[in-house]
Amino acid sequence: MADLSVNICGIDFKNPIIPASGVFGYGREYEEFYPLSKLGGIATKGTTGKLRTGNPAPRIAETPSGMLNSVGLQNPGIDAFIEKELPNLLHKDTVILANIAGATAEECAEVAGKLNDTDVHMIELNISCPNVKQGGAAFGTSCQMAEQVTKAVRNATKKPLVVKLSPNVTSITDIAKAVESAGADAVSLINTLLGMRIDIKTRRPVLRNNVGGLSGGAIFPIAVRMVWQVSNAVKIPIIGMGGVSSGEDAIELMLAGASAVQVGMACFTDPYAPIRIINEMNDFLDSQNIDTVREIVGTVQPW
Amino acid sequence: MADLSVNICGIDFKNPIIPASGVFGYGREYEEFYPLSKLGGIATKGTTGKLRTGNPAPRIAETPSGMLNSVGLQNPGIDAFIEKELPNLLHKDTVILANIAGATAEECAEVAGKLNDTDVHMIELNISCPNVKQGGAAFGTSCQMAEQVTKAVRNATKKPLVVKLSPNVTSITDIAKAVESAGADAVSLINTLLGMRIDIKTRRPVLRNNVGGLSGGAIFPIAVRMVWQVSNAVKIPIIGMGGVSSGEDAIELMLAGASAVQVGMACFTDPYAPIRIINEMNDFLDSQNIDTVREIVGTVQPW
Amino acid sequence: MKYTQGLYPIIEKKAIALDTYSFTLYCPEVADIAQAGQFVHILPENYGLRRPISIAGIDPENGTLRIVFAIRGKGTKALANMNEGQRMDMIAPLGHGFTLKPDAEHVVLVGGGIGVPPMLPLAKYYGNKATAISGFRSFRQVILQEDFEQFGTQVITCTEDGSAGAVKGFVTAPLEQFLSEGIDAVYACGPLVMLKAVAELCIRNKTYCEISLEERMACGVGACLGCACQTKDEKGEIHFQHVCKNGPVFKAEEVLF
Amino acid sequence: MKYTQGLYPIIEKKAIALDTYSFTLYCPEVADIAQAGQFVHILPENYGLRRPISIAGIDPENGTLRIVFAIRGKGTKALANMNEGQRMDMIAPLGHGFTLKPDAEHVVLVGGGIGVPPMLPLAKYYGNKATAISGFRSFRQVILQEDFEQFGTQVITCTEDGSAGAVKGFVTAPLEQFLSEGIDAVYACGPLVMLKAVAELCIRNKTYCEISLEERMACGVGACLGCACQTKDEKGEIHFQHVCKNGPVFKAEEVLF
Ligand SMILES: Cc1cc2nc3c(=O)[nH]c(=O)nc-3n(C[C@H](O)[C@H](O)[C@H](O)COP(=O)(O)OP(=O)(O)OC[C@H]3O[C@@H](n4cnc5c(N)ncnc54)[C@H](O)[C@@H]3O)c2cc1C
Ligand SMILES: Cc1cc2nc3c(=O)[nH]c(=O)nc-3n(C[C@H](O)[C@H](O)[C@H](O)COP(=O)(O)OP(=O)(O)OC[C@H]3O[C@@H](n4cnc5c(N)ncnc54)[C@H](O)[C@@H]3O)c2cc1C
Ligand SMILES: Cc1cc2nc3c(=O)[nH]c(=O)nc-3n(C[C@H](O)[C@H](O)[C@H](O)COP(=O)(O)O)c2cc1C
Ligand SMILES: Cc1cc2nc3c(=O)[nH]c(=O)nc-3n(C[C@H](O)[C@H](O)[C@H](O)COP(=O)(O)O)c2cc1C
Ligand code: FES
Ligand code: FES
Repeated sequence: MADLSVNICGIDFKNPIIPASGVFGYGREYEEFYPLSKLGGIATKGTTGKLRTGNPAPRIAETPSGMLNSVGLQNPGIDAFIEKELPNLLHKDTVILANIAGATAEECAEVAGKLNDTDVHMIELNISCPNVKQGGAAFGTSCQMAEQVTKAVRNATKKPLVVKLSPNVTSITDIAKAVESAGADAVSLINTLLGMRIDIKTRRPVLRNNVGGLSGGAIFPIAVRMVWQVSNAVKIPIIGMGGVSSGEDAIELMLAGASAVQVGMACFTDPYAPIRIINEMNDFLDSQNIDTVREIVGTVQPW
Repeated sequence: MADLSVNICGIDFKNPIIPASGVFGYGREYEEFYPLSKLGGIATKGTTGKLRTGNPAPRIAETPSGMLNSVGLQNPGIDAFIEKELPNLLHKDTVILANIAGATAEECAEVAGKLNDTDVHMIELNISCPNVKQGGAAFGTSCQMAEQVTKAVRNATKKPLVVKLSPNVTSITDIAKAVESAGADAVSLINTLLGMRIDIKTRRPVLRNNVGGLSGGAIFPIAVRMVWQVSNAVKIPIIGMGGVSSGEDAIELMLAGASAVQVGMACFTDPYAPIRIINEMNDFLDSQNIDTVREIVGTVQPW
Repeated sequence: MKYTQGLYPIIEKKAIALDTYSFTLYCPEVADIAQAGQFVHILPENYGLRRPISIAGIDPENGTLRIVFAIRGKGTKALANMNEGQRMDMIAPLGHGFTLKPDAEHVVLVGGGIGVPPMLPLAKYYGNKATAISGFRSFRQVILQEDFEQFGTQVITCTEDGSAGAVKGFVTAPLEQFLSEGIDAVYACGPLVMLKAVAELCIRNKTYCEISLEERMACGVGACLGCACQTKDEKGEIHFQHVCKNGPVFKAEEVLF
Repeated sequence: MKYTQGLYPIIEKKAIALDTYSFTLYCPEVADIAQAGQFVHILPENYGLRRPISIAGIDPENGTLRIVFAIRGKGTKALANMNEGQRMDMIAPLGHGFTLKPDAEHVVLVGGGIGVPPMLPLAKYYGNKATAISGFRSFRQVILQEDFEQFGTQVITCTEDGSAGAVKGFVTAPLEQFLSEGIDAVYACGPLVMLKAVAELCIRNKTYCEISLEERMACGVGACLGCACQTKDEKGEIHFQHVCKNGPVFKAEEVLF
């Protein structure tokens, strides 16, 4: 049995595997399959200041080794989250990353602030959502906006702040450096890539929202590349994700520089994916006589 | 039998299917499978001013529904191309798109200029390669650089100029508009997305170049989205590509706005892919009682 | 609710119409608890997303479940290519099913096309107290009519082109007849246009009606919010619900078409 | 060169060692023209890239081809799971093979591990004029020794741990022996370290030597430039060649290790 525990920003995780935000709700459904205490942590569905109904359906489309979603930020709002979901979750003996978002930096800061009085372990700030004040471009696509929203949230919370980066950019390292300098304690990446599918018979986009976020195995090589680039650009720890579906994939992202790994779409293919991945990581480390998973982080040897 | 012919920038194609640059060499090998005259056109391997040996091997890695390549711009140089490859190709009764590239705008212009005295039908300018004068960022990642290189090539040639866009950018529509205003007659997209794979046992990147270009079905939804966005942003025609492996995929890209479609990685899976795709397009159009493929271009109805 | 995920052997495969298959799976733990109107979420090999398929038969004695599906795309094609002895990767049972009315004297089961199969477990429950009105495009699509008869359920087969069955045209004509005579409940599954027509008729007639909806799904268990549908409550307030968890069965008056 | 792509039925499947399989395929048009040292490019179902596998047997009379491969990753695993009667999607024959020397009196075939199979067609050609020196890690990996004997070829089996065969250690020791006695040609396939050692020995001894290289491939036919390898000509000038088209067999002195 390899030692799978990791520590990120002072928070202990019993293992590096975390179901990603948006795929796991608040854990209630997957708890019917296995105890949540087996997980390193849980990233909860993105929460905003007020209730949001999300985008109209259809919200799901299949793609080669991947999928698109246009759920949008459907959520009950931060107050309902704190009142109805968090107390239950905090008793599950696993690290809770509260994923938050907003249409303005102020909204993000307000949401983060409301979490100060809770025992949530970390805040994961999703900067892929459109900034209404700046004409709707995503916070995550410009260094200034990324910096601004990170600063605002940084000022609102003392909790470890993980900023979740968008891959839909020319240079993810620039954004990573901007949020690092603005006070992020860690970064997580990658969020989904923007994609589209069209029903060729009806000539309508499959998603009612026309476009949606691409996730799954298809984006894995992009995630590996971006985690590696970012790990060479910043000093803060990285939580990697994007298309991880096996223990080997998780190891690969950790070699590239991730200290922990989130699992998204794979939970749909196999609800037990996070548990299976934890076991497969252990088996791999044992087979290579590696004592602790921490020792492999960032140890890829570039040519 | 539907009418599959299309016309782009005044050039007639007997059908919209074109093997993509870099996967088909100069056609010699695939000619052993079928006559090249069946193809709408051929985009030749990227050619530079002088011979280039490309990157060291391994140059190929597999990914979920896709692959990475780091061939680099291995090619014999424009003079050898014109002398040894082009004369043969121009007798194949198919449209030849000479894909060109260079490390500086001047090199690109010089290569284009040398093609003036040939009967090559179109020039496809690949702006995904690094601009050595501007510190190595790809021409295709900034509007100014894209404009500059397009203008230089525009001034060097009267042939129809297709500019091939990189998807590794925050806003592909901005780049498309920049090259349109700089005189491009058409755009082609998408080139590969930057990705990476690591061998978890050796801890070495699979590619000797560390990173490489992602192509194949995995990127198809990104291609559809980008073609759709660009078709809403520019007036010039679009040649679409990225992960097309069936007639249905080709139709989908054309609905999104492409006037013709290139086929890359699918040629490796199935050397007959371009021929099969032409047949499948025809079958689909027939089944929907559509007389000509031209009539579907850009007819997706967004919600 | 406890979900089960497992690999369940196919013990019978039958082609029952053009591109339409019936599979019987051995899965006692699911057969023990499954209810009419629930569905299973099946993973075709080499695909990333599961396919939701209604439960068309529940046999706790033999520990089997039956599903009936049509080939619509690549995933259902892959499932249709599976054979007896192979195992289907399935999460089940999912969703909440139809409300059974033990005191009902006459209920009508309205199925349209591939919406007919989920009516079968209701026919098993209601037996000769049920009438199954099934609508199909033509004789080529007609399925499962003899299965209803086996449960003693009265069968009314409709085809749009009149190529089979007693009724030429839509399911709504015979349904209106029964509604006017007075019935206790209507259950429906099928294309959206049909469901809308059925719901409107029942609401106008103040007859209890439940319908089963479809939506594209990812998780199938209520976690991803992928399968949203809008519903309205008695006060007319609009809610977002999820077909996989809150449905697939909804009360007719809840659904916002 | 004409390439053939087709679906060829598996007529025999045999497990011949730990995770190592021998498949015989029926493909007369390929068997008719294939040469020792050429390879086939096989598509595992649901994968995007084909896998290059050397030809281990050519039987034009029966119209069959034999391949022998080890499970190394997902693709070879998928191929190993195929069964008799199923069809392999193959492009063949590819590359250019070994140079056959009709006048040779004694040649040595050096195979290392899964590099042994491509030596078999050479053994068939040279019969008792050939000696096959095969190296393996241990007895668990030993394959095909009796196949060489069947062609009358002398067999020298080496294992690193001495758990099988006459020689404990590497193939180089017996090879040096033959080189010093004088032989007409050496053909080799196996791990790069082995090939390098073999090439150096032969060059030093001025013995004609050809080796078969491996590289990751996409097209397999010479179009994508994916499988580059560096070679040097007599003048010492460096060239980029491609394993799939210019190889996989190269002259020892050409290869830049
Ligand atoms: C609750 C429920 C019960 C169902 N019961 C049955 C049944 O008993 N028999 C039957 O034949 N069909 C049933 N369907 C429809 C069935 O799920 C689709 O036909 C099937 O998912 C199509 O998959 P595909 O791979 O063949 O099509 P593709 O078009 O290749 O699928 C692409 C993606 O779209 C999804 N999708 C496509 N059509 C539908 C649809 N109508 N509903 C939901 N998702 C869709 C697929 O699941 C997949 O994720 C049911 C759907 C739902 C939601
Ligand atoms: C000319 C030639 C002849 C060969 N002959 C044989 C043979 O007779 N028997 C045999 O067992 N093996 C042979 N190999 C090696 C065989 O091709 C690989 O073991 C196989 O491709 C691994 O595929 P995989 O899916 O199992 O591994 P994965 O690691 O999952 O494959 C991932 C990708 O890397 C490629 N790859 C991985 N290893 C190699 C390799 N060593 N060489 C080339 N590509 C590789 C795969 O083709 C695939 O594209 C030969 C290779 C070449 C180039
Ligand atoms: C249905 C769905 C909903 C998602 N919702 C959110 C969200 O609310 N906030 C967020 O930061 N990321 C969200 N994501 C992105 C994932 O957390 C993750 O970054 C992405 O899916 C890539 O990982 P994967 O390839 O493993 O799925 C969502 C993804 C999916 C598939
Ligand atoms: C092996 C390989 C080599 C390529 N070389 C070039 C090139 O020289 N010039 C160029 O513009 N694009 C090149 N491309 C990109 C393709 O032309 C195409 O844009 C990309 O592969 C996406 O299409 P696909 O998904 O259908 O492969 C290359 C792609 C591959 C796979
Ligand atoms: S499919 Fe995930 S919530 Fe319904
Ligand atoms: S694999 Fe394409 S050139 Fe060799």
